[in-house]
Amino acid sequence: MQAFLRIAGLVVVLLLGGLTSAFADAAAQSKLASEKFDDIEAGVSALATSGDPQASAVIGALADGKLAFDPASKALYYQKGSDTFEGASGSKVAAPPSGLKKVKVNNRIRRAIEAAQGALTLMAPDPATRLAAADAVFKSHDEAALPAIDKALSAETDTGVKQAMERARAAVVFLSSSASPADRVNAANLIAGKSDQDTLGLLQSLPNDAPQAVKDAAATGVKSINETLMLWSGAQNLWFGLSLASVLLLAAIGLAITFGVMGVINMAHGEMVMLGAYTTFVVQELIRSFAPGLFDYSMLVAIPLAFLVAGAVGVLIERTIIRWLYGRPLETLLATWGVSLVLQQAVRTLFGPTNQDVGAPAFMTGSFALGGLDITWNRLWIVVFAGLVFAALLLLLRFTKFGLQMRAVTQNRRMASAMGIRTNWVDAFTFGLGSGIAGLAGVALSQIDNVSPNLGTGYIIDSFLVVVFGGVGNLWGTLVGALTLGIANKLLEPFAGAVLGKIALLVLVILFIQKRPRGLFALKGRAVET
Amino acid sequence: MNAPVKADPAALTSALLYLDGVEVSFDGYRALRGLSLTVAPGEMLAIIGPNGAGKTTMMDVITGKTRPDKGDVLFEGKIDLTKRDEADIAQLGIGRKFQKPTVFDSQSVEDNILLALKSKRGVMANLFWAATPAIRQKVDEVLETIRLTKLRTRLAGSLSHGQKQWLEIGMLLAQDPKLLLVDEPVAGMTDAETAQTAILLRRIAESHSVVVVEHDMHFVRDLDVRVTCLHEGAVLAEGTLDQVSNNDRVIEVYLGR
Amino acid sequence: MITARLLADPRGLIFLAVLALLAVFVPIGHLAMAESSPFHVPDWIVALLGKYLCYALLALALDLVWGYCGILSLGHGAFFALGGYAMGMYLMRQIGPRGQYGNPILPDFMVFLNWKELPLTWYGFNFFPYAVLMVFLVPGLLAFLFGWLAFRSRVTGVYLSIITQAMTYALMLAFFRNDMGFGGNNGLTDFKDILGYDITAASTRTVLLVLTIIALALGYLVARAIVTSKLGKVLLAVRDAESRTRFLGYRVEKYKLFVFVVSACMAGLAGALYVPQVGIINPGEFTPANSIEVVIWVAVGGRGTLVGAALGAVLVNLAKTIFTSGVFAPYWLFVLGGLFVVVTLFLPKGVIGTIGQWQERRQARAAARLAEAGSADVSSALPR
Amino acid sequence: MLEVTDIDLHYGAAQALRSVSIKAAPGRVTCVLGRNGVGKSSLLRALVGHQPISKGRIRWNGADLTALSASDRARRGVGYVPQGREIFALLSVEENLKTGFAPLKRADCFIPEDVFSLFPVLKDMLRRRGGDLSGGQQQQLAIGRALVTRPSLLVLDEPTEGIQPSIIKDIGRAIQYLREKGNIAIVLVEQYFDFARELADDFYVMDRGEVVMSGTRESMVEREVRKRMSV
Amino acid sequence: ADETIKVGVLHSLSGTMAISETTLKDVMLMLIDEQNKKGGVLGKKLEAVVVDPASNWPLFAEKARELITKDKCVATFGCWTSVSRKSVLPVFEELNSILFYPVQFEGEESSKNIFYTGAAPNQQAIPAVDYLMANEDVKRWVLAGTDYVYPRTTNKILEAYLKAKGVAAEDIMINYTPFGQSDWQTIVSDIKKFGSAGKKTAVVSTINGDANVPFYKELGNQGIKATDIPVVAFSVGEEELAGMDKKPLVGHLAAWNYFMSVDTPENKAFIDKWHAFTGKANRTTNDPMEAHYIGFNMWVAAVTAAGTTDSEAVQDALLGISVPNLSGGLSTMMPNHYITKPVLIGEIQEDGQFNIVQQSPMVVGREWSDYLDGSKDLIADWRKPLACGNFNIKSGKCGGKAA
Ligand SMILES: Nc1ncnc2c1ncn2[C@@H]1O[C@H](COP(=O)(O)OP(=O)(O)OP(=O)(O)O)[C@@H](O)[C@H]1O
Ligand SMILES: Nc1ncnc2c1ncn2[C@@H]1O[C@H](COP(=O)(O)OP(=O)(O)OP(=O)(O)O)[C@@H](O)[C@H]1O
Ligand SMILES: NC(N)=O
Ligand SMILES: [Mg+2]
Ligand SMILES: [Mg+2]
Repeated sequence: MQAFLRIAGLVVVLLLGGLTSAFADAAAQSKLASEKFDDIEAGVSALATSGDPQASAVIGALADGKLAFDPASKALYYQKGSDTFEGASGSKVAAPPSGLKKVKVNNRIRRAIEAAQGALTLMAPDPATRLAAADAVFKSHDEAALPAIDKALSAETDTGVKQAMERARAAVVFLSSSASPADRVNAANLIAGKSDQDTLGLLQSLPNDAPQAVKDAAATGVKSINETLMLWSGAQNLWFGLSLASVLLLAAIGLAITFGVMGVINMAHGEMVMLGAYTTFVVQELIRSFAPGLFDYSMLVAIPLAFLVAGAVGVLIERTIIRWLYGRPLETLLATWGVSLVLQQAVRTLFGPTNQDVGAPAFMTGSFALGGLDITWNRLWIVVFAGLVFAALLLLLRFTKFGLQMRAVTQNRRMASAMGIRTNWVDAFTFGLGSGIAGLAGVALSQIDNVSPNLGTGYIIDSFLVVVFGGVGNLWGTLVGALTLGIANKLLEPFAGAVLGKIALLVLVILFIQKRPRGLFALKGRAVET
Repeated sequence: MNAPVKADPAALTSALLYLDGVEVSFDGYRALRGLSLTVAPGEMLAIIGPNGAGKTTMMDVITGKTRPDKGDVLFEGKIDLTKRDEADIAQLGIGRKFQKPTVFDSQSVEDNILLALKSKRGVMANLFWAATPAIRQKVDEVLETIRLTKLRTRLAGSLSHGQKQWLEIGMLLAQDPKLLLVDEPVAGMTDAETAQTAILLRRIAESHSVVVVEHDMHFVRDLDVRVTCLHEGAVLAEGTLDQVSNNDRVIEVYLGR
Repeated sequence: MITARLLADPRGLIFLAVLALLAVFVPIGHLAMAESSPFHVPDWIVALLGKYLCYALLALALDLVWGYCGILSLGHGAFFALGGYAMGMYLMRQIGPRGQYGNPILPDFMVFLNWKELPLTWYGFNFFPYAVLMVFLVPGLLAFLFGWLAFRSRVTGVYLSIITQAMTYALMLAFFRNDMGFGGNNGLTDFKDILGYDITAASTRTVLLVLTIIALALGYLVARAIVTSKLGKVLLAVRDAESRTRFLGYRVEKYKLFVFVVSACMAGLAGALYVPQVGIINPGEFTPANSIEVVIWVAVGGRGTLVGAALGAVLVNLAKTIFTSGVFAPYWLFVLGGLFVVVTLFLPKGVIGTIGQWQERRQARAAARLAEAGSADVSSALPR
Repeated sequence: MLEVTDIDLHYGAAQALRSVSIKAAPGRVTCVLGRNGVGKSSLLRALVGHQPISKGRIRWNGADLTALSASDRARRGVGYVPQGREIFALLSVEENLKTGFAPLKRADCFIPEDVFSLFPVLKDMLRRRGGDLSGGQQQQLAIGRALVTRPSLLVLDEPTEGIQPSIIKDIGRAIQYLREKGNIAIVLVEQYFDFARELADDFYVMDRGEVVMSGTRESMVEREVRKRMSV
Repeated sequence: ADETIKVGVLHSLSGTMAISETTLKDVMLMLIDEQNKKGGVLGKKLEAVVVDPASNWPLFAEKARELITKDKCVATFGCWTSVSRKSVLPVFEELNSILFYPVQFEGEESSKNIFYTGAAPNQQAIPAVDYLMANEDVKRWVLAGTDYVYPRTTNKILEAYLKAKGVAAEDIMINYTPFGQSDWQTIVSDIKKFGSAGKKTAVVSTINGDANVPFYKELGNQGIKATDIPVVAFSVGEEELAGMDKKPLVGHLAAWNYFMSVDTPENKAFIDKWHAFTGKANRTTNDPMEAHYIGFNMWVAAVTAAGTTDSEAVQDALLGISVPNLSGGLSTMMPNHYITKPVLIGEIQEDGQFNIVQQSPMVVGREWSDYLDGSKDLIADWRKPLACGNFNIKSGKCGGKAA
């Protein structure tokens, strides 16, 4: 990256032509050597346009928080690896002067840096960098970048990047009071070609004193974008609903086994989820300290481990406690409540009461646009993950010997044993399976929620609601239950607000159960009554 | 498919129970296919038929457990049972013994009888209810009849299968309904008990209407009443036991050779 | 008749006797004994006792529906809280102009949220009789509405449990909202007096405790009267085999509705007594976890034993009080959680239930020994 | 050879079996008779391991079963048709039958044709949930399910209860067929005397938790037995 | 024959609030420990009595009573949520004991027995808004909070303040969420929409503890950067940040009266002691900890000055007591039982520390807000003979009455 910036910086300098002087360089750099944000901000812009060959390196260092200055001489120094370089010359210094002060950055400076880097990297060899630079210019619509962008445009070959640069240029022109109204109208039309929030924001930020024609063009653009966005926002809500549903499904699906299939009112379910999340945390900690390069694979390691850890704890609980309680479902409530208190406190004692930092691997950060939809990667992966877990479980239950034995045992333990089914094993593994799946949910939830001893308590109510709403003992019911509740919640939220929306949802569930007293996917017929 | 046996319209007014063209299906499986039959006041009717013929389903329809898709179910000529719920129907005077004995496991044998005993069914009436000598005597009588006097304080859940059967019968007696629906009363009983049960039912039939379902032909013979054979959800044959049991189709689908 | 049934139950008599002793000796100990006396009952004990006994009444209410009718309500905390809010609203109105802002009508939280007039829901709560009426009416009405819907539609088992939970959860969210006009998250606090008596005075505190004891005793008697009547047998029948009960002609939904409403009123009363003694009511009382805890108390004491429910409430809360102080404080959840597990495994019928079981077993063994000794004929234990 | 020696069985404090001893040999049908509540089902529950015994021994082919769990007994060839059917209500008929695969080797994991020829109705209803079947159909399923495990000791508790006459006859024939195979011991509890008499090689009559009469078919005196079975 | 002076520590060690309060218990133990090393107070050692009110409000009241009457604690340090404070307030007043309350809150209260060492709205919220207006040129405001009293009140005050500053109603968006909200997709996307209207937008967050992590995660993932829409929070400190992935949060702000990154010798010493006491070199410090530090030192000074631990005397002695705070100044206990504090604005850095971008001079905590109709005429002054928590300056009467 640093190398890039350097090269890009040089290129810019060459292109801009030698209208720079050593004097200007020194002035720009020394402005940065200040504790005042105003000075620093001015320094950044000055440096970016100064043509100083060191501009890119210095600004890059500032962005990374690696820039310092000597208060006495006002000279800049930056660090690269373990070496220190002089800002003005770019040469390595053996012993930097003592008393160096860090050049501070705040949001304003950061914006200035982004704009400067945008301009400085418009000619970078990597198209992705150029695209990012074009977007940065689009956002900053800094007039100073205009010459750079014009140069870059003339050299650009990649059509995608070219388009972005044209838009960036249009953004600058659109807001530039010095451009001709006709140019600005054209610019407005060009910008409005893409319907997204940023464009909308840009069009709306036109100052009131702009020429009427420009205002009109902007208004037309705003109108058409708004119409498109309206349509997309409906779809966006559906996506939010789907994504919430996937979280609910993950949280509930383990419970669909321990509670839905086995009939254990498993109040410790949430703690199994929590264990999964803590497993993720521990895996990440280990990877961070022993193999930081593999951080992006931490999830892949955490998934099987969380399943095993939560599953093993589940087996342990089943063998020591639950197995004495079959046929006494209500007492499982008491015992598992006790277990949940113990597990919470154990984790609190072991890891402390505060949240733990679970990081997101690169493939789960950020978002991408799908048409007008803004889809975040972590949510997308969670939706996929939930789907996979559901499918795997369904196949396991439907098509394996274990699945059949598991259902037989939970329906009639005594008779199952008389058929030669090892009910002890089946019970332990079933509970372990449900718990393990809860652990998997924990891995996913660690990406969107607190990893704290209380993690589980936040999901237990929703999980039961989903399982029961869908119809106890029916995996499809759990799926449809999660989908219904998730989507309904997200469709209600924009109208009623988060709080009233949730209340309304609960009331709807209560009323719905009146219509279907055994859930959405109620089993009917004699078979149920026996 | 069997053509539904069309009931005599005159039977409608005189019949205690009147079923006409009753259809029930479960997820596409047609358990009753146009079943029609009548039970006159004071009549006892025995119903036989292959496993799965729809006998229990028929009782479910009469007692309000299952709603028919089609057809009339009338009680005392005018009351449409398909519009009533279980408690209503029971209060009208239709009592039932279930095929699989279902009793109140955590209550004593005598409390089971007491709960069944004919009395007011309202909440307040039961809150301020007190046992009278007449009531106690009635409970004793029933217990004696079903020979569970010695086990009266035992929890019903700890009874053997056969004992539960008897308790169910006792509850039906205590309920003293106008119409008794008895599903397989002698399953799990010894031959001697079977014979006694037949006598008991005949005595009850002197003052009540009874519908009995059974597979035990000796027992049905002992009852000595009109027999209806159901098959695939409709009436296959009707008449005396001899007539029915000599019917070729009945032999083929039910009695075997 | 009812008294006869009551007298036949030694456990209940012991319970009532203990309550009577408390009602006599705690006031004496608190008010009449010098602080140096070993018989002095300090105020924090009185406060604790009052709280425990309110919980006991709540547990009793739950046991009535759960233990005897199989309705596992995971929302009984809601009835308790509603009763508490009704009382809290009365107490708020009693503050009058002594509030922080000196507004004679509006409670403080309304003033600082810029409310201009008293919402309709608050009308009448300055009259004690009206408040008392509401203590029963509001939980009762909610229970009636909810039960009428649910029981009529034959919502049973976990489905019912979960919608009761949804009910209390929804109420919690609603009461958290400041817009509801019940003080939001902070709830109702800073009470001054009740019926003109200073709420923090030792004598008031004592009277409230005695009233709680009386309420608990009455609650017990009512519950006991219900469960020992024939109605009680019907309830058990409903618990064990609901549909079979219907086929006997009982309108199950009416029976359920009856006990559910009675129980909700009892819970409301418990809440109403709780608030002046504890000094605060806030939406936290509606949290589902609170309601689940009530279930736990009942299970610990012994489901379906009434006395056990009350005992369980006291035991669990006593344990909480003890273990949340001193050296245990950081680990008390281990102790409490472990206790729940141990109780389920080793006292499967709860404390009282297990004692009952021991007694029965001892009696049975004695009877068996007697029969063995008397004759070879064991017809008492075996069928004819 | 099944040898039950001197077993006691308690439900809580109540004793249901007192020093009961029976034997059942392969190739023979051993019938247990008795009135309601005398302990027949309790005896069978003790055999299959559903109810612990408080005294005595249960041996099967020389091995001691007493301490084994029900599933281990099933794995040693004990097949059970309980009173009250005990169908897995929510499993389909086919799945109910397949639960019988548990103790089998992989190669044996199929449903023997016998089951369907004996109970043709099961074949028609493979997809229906067990719990939806009529009482008699369930009884048939319960017997079929036990046969799937290829038992060497088949324990039947009133298998004809609720079954239509023609199929009772078939069940009788089936039991005879199994007996004739020679390697299966059959223990049968039956109230229906004619049925029992036709099938039984050996019989035991119980009363009040005890065996009060026993013998072979030849030595069985109908009048005596009937007397024991009436009130 | 008291060997020790007992001090109550009333912080939840379990339940939902343990996450925040446990640290405060630890810091109290450290402070008491340290004081004992210095010889205690009035020649006696201090003894901490720790109880766990378990995030259960009635239990707070029960435990408070227990601490005061059973354990005879002469002062108590405790509570986090306002409701817990409301729950114990009557107990402290009835038994005339002393509570130090260390958390930022909505104000609108001044009790004879409570000393508020956390920030009042004017010591946190309003300066934060001022900063954003001045430095980020913010024109549009999202007030997002958890639906309870503190955010509601703070937002009411802010709304009035913003309107007074000429912000139009349509440029203010107010949003409330339930406790523990974990799905922020819709709200964050709404904020994004609201913020793309062409005017610089900022979010003022009064979102409560637990809900913050998912909130910031969603912000990061939906790509809302501090340079686009900065979020300034009043409940997110170093401790909360420790449990988050900081990368996407860089540049978002918080307003407190203390940051761990404050560069003063006092703070360095405090942090070193904290690390030594906990045995963990990565434990963070935060604002409520500083509040306890200040409160505890005030109490020690007051007891020393009064020469007794008697509650009434200590209450009097506390008024006007000044002790050094950790950001290089003196904090004074004012007559209204609130203290003077500097207001610090910090930007989140990748290491989980705050880059302090602004530090104000000392601000006096204002108990009754100037921006609420009911309270603008009230003041609290516990100096005798006035000794009133709600004195109406218009009517000249104590008791809040307007007329
Ligand atoms: N809920 C259901 N779903 C599917 N099929 C059902 C259901 N209920 C009953 N059936 C079918 O309906 C038919 C009639 O059953 P029913 O119990 O009435 O028979 P039955 O005459 O009482 O038989 P049995 O003599 O064996 O008791 C049977 O084939 C049964 O499998
Ligand atoms: N679970 C139980 N708990 C307590 N007692 C029981 C239990 N099961 C059976 N009994 C009692 O044990 C005795 C024997 O019962 P068992 O079921 O073995 O009788 P059975 O001979 O099979 O009778 P049936 O012919 O009625 O099936 C009976 O007195 C019965 O009441
Ligand atoms: N005081 C608060 N943050 O509740
Ligand atoms: Mg039938
Ligand atoms: Mg039996």
